[in-house]
Amino acid sequence: MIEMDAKVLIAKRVAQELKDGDLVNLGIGIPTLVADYIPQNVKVLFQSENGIIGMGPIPEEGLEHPDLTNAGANYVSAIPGAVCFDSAMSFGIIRGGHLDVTVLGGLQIDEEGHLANRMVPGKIIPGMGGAMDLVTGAKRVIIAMTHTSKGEPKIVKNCTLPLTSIRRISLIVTEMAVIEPTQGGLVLKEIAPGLTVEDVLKVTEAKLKISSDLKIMKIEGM
Amino acid sequence: MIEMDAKVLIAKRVAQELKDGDLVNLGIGIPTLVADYIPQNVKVLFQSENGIIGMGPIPEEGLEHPDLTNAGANYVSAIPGAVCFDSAMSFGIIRGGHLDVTVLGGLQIDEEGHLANRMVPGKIIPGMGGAMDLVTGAKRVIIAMTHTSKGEPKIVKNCTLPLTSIRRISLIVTEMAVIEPTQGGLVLKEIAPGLTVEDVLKVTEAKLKISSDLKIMKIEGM
Amino acid sequence: MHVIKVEKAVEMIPDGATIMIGGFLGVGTPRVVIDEMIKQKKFNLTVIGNDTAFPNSGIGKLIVSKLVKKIIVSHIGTNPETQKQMIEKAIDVELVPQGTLVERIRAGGVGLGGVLTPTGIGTVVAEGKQIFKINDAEYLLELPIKADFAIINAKKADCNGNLVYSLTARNFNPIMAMAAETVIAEVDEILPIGTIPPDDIHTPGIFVDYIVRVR
Amino acid sequence: MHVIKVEKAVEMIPDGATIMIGGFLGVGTPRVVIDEMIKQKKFNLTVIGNDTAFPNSGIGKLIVSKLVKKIIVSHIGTNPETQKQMIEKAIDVELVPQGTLVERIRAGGVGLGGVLTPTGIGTVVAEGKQIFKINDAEYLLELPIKADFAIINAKKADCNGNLVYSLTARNFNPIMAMAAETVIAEVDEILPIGTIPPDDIHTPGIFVDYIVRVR
Repeated sequence: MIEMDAKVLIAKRVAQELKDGDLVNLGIGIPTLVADYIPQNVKVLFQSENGIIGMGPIPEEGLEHPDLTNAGANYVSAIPGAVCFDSAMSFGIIRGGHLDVTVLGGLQIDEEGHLANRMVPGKIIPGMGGAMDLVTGAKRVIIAMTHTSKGEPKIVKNCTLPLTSIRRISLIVTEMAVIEPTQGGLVLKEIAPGLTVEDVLKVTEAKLKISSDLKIMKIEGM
Repeated sequence: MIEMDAKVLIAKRVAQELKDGDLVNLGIGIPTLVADYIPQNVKVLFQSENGIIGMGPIPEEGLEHPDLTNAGANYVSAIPGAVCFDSAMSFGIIRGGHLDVTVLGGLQIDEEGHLANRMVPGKIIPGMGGAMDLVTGAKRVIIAMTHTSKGEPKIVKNCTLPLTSIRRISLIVTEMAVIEPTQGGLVLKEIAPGLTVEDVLKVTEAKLKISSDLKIMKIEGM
Repeated sequence: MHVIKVEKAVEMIPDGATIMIGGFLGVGTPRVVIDEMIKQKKFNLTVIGNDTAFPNSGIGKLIVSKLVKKIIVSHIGTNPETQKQMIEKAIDVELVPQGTLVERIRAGGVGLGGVLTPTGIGTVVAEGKQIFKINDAEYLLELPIKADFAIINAKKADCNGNLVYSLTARNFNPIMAMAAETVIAEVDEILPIGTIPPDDIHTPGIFVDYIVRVR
Repeated sequence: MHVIKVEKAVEMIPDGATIMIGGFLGVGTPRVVIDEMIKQKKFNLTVIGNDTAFPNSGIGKLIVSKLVKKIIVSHIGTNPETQKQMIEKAIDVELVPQGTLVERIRAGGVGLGGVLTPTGIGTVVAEGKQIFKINDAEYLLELPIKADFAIINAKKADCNGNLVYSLTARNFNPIMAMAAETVIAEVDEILPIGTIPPDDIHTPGIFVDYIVRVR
């Protein structure tokens, strides 16, 4: 088996979840990488909450526009047919259920599929930005994150960090597993090539149900 | 004294209330006539609730545009610098207090300065359209109407017709009088040339206080 | 977004559907789709719009054709036929102040549970509604409106479905585009992608499901 | 609308003013006005904006200059200086979800008494707020925000003060333009009246009190 950077593996697997025609919002960090691995036969539109649909890749040097950035204030390009709008429209799209998929990072997810993606209380709380609206409003919420942080499980019984929303997220993709939160709990649907179910359970605090149809993640290049 | 059409007299007197730079919405009927009598040194902008600021007069024949109408679906023109917008913005302007003056017709006004400008209950109620928002939100609400209807007073103790708003309107202009509703009641501020206070009181059901500074309406051409 | 013939577009609409229709006294109302709805006799419609225009224009034509069982509008004053059917109890009329109507539709589209408005306090509009006192001012709670279909009119589209409206024909159209399950836009022309600058587009194409070109 | 030198514009702002400032991480923030505010040392400001950008850009510069006593923003994650002042209790930070923040500002501008949003239900954001159950869904009542000044950035204006924004620099600017007593717009150019078509204008000039041209 070829070794692959955990972040790339996660991004590649998340990219498989996107459907032709989807409107997609990618969060900062691992989610941003997803754009590089969209299957060739799938055309999606990227929305950024600072006010654009049709966001394109980082522009060539010299072609940056000071008024054309993503939600991280990095220069982006606009594909033909792109549209810009104000923040009320942008969050109208998000909260109103018009965004097909949001891919976000996560710090913790509990057994009920609730996400916490803000900083540790008592330390700095940098604020929720647009994450609460994204998790509340998007049709599908996919969390792309490493399975553990410094060896500590991030998929836990109860979040110790403040929740981003009480909406149950749709899917968790880590470098070890694909897990679907359901009304009955977290269901382990796929494990990464070369891993056993035991390997996953060992670093997961939350109870996982093993899908009767458990699969090995299919990742190109592995 | 030269005789003057009651509607023209009302329109001319209302026009004197408009200040340079005002954003003004004119209702259907007598209010529409006001546009013809704006003093030369006063520049106002006309808003129409169907989505325009900078509405101009009826266009010359052949210059009508099917997509450029007023709130009565009549063809209008647009002055240079006009701007068009959707109905949410249009009523945001109105309800949000950004409209300096609305001039509306009226069916009844009570002693507290409440307006009723909708149809008789039990008969047809054609609906409030934008009137409730205009009366609630405009900085100044001026009612331009004939003093009586078929000899019956329209300025009454209590409205028998449904109220448009519980907001006290700013000024009443009729062909007989200018009346200002105040917290202390309706104050007769001006009477038309040739009339006595008695003439006005006779056809006014509501109690009127006579202003200590009562004036004769100054109307060009009279 | 799919470009579609008007016949096919209207075939998707079932009898009894709830439909938002753009326009202000017929200006900015999708005329060709309306005529096809009459041709195909779509019955028992609930229509949400600013008004019922005139008997021979806009939503008024649907009323005259007796296809509408309920309307939610700000006034019916320009259409005697609507008034007649209301008196005969052939049509159910819900009157909503215009500014409230557009905010309720917007709330439906942008995922708000309602808005508080001062408009209607102390009037018949307040009957049966929750009243809130905030900083000494009173407000009515007005609830969102959504629909199965929005039938809107725009001047032009690009091949992504991005829309541009014309002058006062814009009115309710962009707001309704956000608030319905399926959005059908009637447009004069469809331009190549990239020919409408991103800053000039009024309605992002992601809201538009079908486009009917009528020129 | 008056065209005004940046020095005069900033002189109008008193210490302790409540100010909305457009922009998203500094993009679309009026830079020249911000620099002048620092030069004139406007103290004890309450600033409403999406974020505090970076220490060397946008609202961040006001923070670094210790001119701000309170901020209402959706996050401060990109500015360590804001975080430092928050820990030292030198600045009061109210964090609001971004979509809620923009709706609260819009509500202030368009005369709504508040909006109901699902965002924040079941989280710290809900603390101390009224919760409404409508059709089995829960919503928070969020109240309007207004300000003494809105300082916004646009690409171009015409001589009526009509504004056009550029790409993602639009963000909060058009919404804030509606919600403040006095609106100061920093623009690159001022064009003759009539050269911007009515359908291409984003903010009607009636909202704009002063324009500072910076090019």
